Amino acid sequence: MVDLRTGDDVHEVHPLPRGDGWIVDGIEVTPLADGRWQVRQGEAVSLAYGTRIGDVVWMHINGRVHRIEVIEAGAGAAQEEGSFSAPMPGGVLDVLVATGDEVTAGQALLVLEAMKMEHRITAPYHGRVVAVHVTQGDRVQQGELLLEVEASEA
Amino acid sequence: MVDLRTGDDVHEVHPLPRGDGWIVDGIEVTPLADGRWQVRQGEAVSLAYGTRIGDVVWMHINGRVHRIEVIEAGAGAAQEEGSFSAPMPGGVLDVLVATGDEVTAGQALLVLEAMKMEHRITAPYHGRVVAVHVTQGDRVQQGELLLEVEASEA
Amino acid sequence: MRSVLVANRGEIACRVLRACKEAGLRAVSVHAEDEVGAMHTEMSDLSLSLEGSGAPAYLNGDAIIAAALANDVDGIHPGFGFLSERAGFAQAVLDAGLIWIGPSPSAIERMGDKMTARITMREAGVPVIPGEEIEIEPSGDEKADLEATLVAVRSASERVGFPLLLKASAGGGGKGMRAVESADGLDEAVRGARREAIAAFGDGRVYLERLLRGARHVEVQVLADAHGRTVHLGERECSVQRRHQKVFEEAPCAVVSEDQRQRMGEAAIAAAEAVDYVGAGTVEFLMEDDGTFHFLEMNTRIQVEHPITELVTGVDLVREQLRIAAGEPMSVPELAMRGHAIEVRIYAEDAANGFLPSIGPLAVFRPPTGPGLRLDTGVREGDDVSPSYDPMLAKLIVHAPSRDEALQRMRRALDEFVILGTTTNVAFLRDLCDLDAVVSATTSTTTLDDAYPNGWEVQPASEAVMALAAVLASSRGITRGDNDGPSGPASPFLSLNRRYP
Amino acid sequence: MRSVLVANRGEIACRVLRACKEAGLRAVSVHAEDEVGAMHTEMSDLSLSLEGSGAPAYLNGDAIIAAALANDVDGIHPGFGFLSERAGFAQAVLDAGLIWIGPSPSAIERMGDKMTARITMREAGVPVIPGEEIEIEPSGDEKADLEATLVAVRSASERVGFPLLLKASAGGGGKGMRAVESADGLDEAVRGARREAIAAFGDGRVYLERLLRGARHVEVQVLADAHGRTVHLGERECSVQRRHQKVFEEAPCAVVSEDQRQRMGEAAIAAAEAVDYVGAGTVEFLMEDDGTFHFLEMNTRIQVEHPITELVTGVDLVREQLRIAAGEPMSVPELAMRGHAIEVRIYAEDAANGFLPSIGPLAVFRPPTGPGLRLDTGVREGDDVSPSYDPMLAKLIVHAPSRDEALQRMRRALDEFVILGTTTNVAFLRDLCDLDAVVSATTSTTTLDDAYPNGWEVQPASEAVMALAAVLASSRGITRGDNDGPSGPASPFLSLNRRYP
Repeated sequence: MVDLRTGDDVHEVHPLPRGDGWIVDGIEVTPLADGRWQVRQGEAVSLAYGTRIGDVVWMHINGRVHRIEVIEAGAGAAQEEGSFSAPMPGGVLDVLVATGDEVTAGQALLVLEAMKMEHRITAPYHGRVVAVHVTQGDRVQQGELLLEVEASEA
Repeated sequence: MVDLRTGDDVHEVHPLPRGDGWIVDGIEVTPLADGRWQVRQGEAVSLAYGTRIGDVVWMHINGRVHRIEVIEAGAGAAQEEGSFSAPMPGGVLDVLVATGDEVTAGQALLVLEAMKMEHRITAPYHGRVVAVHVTQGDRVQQGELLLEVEASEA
Repeated sequence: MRSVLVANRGEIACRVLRACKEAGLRAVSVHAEDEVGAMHTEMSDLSLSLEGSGAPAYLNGDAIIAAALANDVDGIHPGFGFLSERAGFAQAVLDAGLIWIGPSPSAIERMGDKMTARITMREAGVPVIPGEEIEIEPSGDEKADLEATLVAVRSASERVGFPLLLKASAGGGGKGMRAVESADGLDEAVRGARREAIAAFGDGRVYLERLLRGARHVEVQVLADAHGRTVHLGERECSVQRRHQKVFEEAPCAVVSEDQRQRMGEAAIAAAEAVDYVGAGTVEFLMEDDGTFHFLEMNTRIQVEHPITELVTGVDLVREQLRIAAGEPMSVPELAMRGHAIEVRIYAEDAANGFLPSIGPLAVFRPPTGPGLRLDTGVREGDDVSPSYDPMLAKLIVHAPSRDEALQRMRRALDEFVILGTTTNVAFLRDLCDLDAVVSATTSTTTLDDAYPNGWEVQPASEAVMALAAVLASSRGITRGDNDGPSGPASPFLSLNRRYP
Repeated sequence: MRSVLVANRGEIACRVLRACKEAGLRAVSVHAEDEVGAMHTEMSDLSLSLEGSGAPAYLNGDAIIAAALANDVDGIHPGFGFLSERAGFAQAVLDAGLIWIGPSPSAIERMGDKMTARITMREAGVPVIPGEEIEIEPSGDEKADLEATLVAVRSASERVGFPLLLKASAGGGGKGMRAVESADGLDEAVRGARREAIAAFGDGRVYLERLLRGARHVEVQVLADAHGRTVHLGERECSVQRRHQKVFEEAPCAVVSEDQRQRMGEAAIAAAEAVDYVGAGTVEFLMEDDGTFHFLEMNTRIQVEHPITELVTGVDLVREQLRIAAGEPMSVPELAMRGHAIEVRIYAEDAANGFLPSIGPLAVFRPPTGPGLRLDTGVREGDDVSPSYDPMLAKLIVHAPSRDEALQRMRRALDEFVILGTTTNVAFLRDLCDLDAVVSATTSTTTLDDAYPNGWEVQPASEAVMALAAVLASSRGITRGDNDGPSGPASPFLSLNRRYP
């Protein structure tokens, strides 16, 4: 059994070994050479590239890339809603809010600099800043917690 | 210590670990990412692709592919001179000589069929056929011994 | 000229180094300490190490000139970005007795400063966008300069009117540029644009232009040699932009008539001749629905999207740059455009998340092949995408007899392009090919904002995707960095070959 | 026409399937049992399994037609080789109510039988090579037919004179062809040619032609639609051949003048019109030093080297084939050739050992990229080269403004092409680019024999090569077939990632 995350949803899927490959919910998945796969759903056969890197599976199928998170049993809880972490390594150019501030959806909270560009972290909803973990000039790693915003009642 | 064969010569080479890579006869060999290598000989630096597959090392360096055989310590003796083995899988179309025949350099000994083409095995020198291991119609695998020719004194 | 150093990295360095090799020139590359073995170093006969990592290494003009002098280099090609439009660097190259593969420092200076360029063009009779230059002499005190600029911009904005574009005079590539809808956002825009421009170019001066909504970005390629010949090579349309950066470019522009091409070409030649231009350059225009066109800026270097012009004209622009720099006459026949070419820029970025740059290993990188395709790439499978550099990885370019066929070919090519391990904009680019405005050739610089007011979204995962994902997830997978060797990303297929528990 | 089945494999299947997709047609492929997941199946919307392995699977016309009928296919494209020049198959396709994407069965028959073609051309006023047809009606008894043929050939050879070329009437691609220097070798040549021709085509009839040493192989591309329009698209020179198979092709031919092109083009159109030709075809000529040209044969299908014509003319030949088959007029403008194109064929073969086909894993397969390059490939990294199929893996094609620049580009591209795990002819092709005859454009069909009388030799390994070899040899390496998974070749990098003992 494997748990997979797409967007906000978590899917539980059960691959069963069958012949040279697996069956998942009636879909046959068969390995070919060198990272390629055949996926058969009824009459429709697709050829795909696929690989797993860390906690993410990557695949290219029917002309599209998909990137899906794997949730390992026993792994820590997923990131809390309202926590903002650095989407990539970079420098903190500006912190635009302080703990306790009320913020509105779309309001800029923080400016990061990475790859020679400025990136603005904005609030996705109305709320209140409950913690700020960085200050101007800090270097941050990808995934590092920047600040936390608590949603206000709608 | 490694023995390498190029053409008819066997070279003994001694790679020594040094830093991130190796030194071989004063030439520095450093691994880069994903099967790529840096080779430095004095001021000249080359970037290469290289891999080993079975008993052959393959590399692409300075615009050329090289394919060099590795002779493992304890491996069986190299193929005897005068033994002709199938260069590729195929069918024996015709055997043109019999044991005891005298042959001259360039004389056709055997016709193989592979990849829809005929391939002629010819004698590289004057000599006498001492053994024939296949007959017309046989399927042969790559490397399978076909026949043996003893060189006559020049 | 026998030996050329390419003072750049990534795909444009590869492009230029290959041209040098083809021309029989010794091709010399440079690399920062974090780019040993990068693709562009592989394209060169000799690669020289620069001190430091990231962009600063490639911006150290003195070190690059010293390296050139120490290694029998005759000429320096700057590519685009980095030092390509720094007149001071061009002058230093010339002062060192080397050949500068580009226009004169004075041409770079007069065109590089967008305010000066506006004024020069206005005086040469080339129409410019209604707007106003903000002439504040830098005092060295950023706080004072910012204040003075704010005051002047507020006043000028009343004459120019909203919406307007605030642009850094030293800017380019979307850096230091802000669209301002109303007086409310003006101050913050000035602060951001200045900060970005000072960081990127060391020069925070700005000017205002009326924001021409719904206009097309149409640019004309020019080539001029030292023998007095200046030609234009037709136009490119590059209206489709995200964050003021081009992502989808085509040649010719579907709505430019032969007559219009002639007039824009003449304006472009006039622009080049106004600054005694020698080399390859691009004169950018904004074109309104009625065909009126306004000078936007001139880029005094080879441009990212130069391949589409090469495909429709049959001219090798970089090879011509080398000829021109060597003092030879250019070998360009009379303009005859054939077919239609489209370029898309492959970025390591998350199109579904505000086009935020992404990083990671290029665990699988399998470009499409076949007829009518060109790939200019600076990376290959196994490389790492680092946050230290621009996120543009490669350019995919198609050529076909007609615009419809070029679009069909681009769709096919993007469907085939496999990149795993790093998020890229390939799926976004594929969707662009089906966008109404793109299909009907009615693109403008606001096409993307209009098409995706709430941002672009990834297609949801199908049942087949989830099934394959489940199988892949069950494999052991790779944890990056757990190899005992010094090499980069592990083979993506490691896990597959060991798939059975 | 909405759905096309491509009755082929390898690079030409990929080429045609891509054209179908670009044209908005449902692209259907077929695959033998040993080619599940082969590259061409990946290019298609649907891949149908054929019984059996190897070439016989792709030669089973009845099975292919049945599969087409069962899967809503409207048209069949045969590619080249396999069933492409079998009039009986074309007729069966038409009889099944399907569209045959090629010329009429009668045109195939009249041109496919080389003897009939010679006679037809002679009657249409197209000059043919001095020679003689050997008209022995097959009796069904091979021994008797062989004897009768031997007698007739011996007699005809006295009139034609030595050296001569013995050719299978049903032959093609060098199969069933023998150059005969003197009467001594005649009988063995007849036996070999008949055997090969019977095996490959089921028809052992042969004819004789004077061997024109030092002549160029120059061929003209024609296109004809069902609306009565027949055009030629200029010539290709394909003189550089090994074992009677082309390896290096270019367009245009460097010594063909505009006037000569006109005359050969008209002869080619006359040839096509003599058999009421509809579709894409090639009329091959031998051209002597003084410009005299003789009809060699007409290939009634798309040809391996069609890309070089596409690049210099801007016409998409396969797309035109689809248009013509659908009954539309072709969309080909007046002939205007631009620049110079060269194609080399990448074979899995050992050029240093009599061009013997080789097999193995494509452990590393990294084609060059950049401007002016086109790769038509039927394989990708990780595939296995099997002995069951033709050893041509891919075609590398360059386009540049001039012949010199095209050669420079080809050298650069071949230098960059990395294929490890299977011996290929890439280094041989690279050497060809430096051959005097190639550089000076004085190639003929005997160029390779003249250049390499004792065969081509691999460059010796340098000290740097031996050093790297030693390090690679110390790594654990991969023993093929020792994976526990069902997948093909192991990643070449497995050994590298585990390099440290």
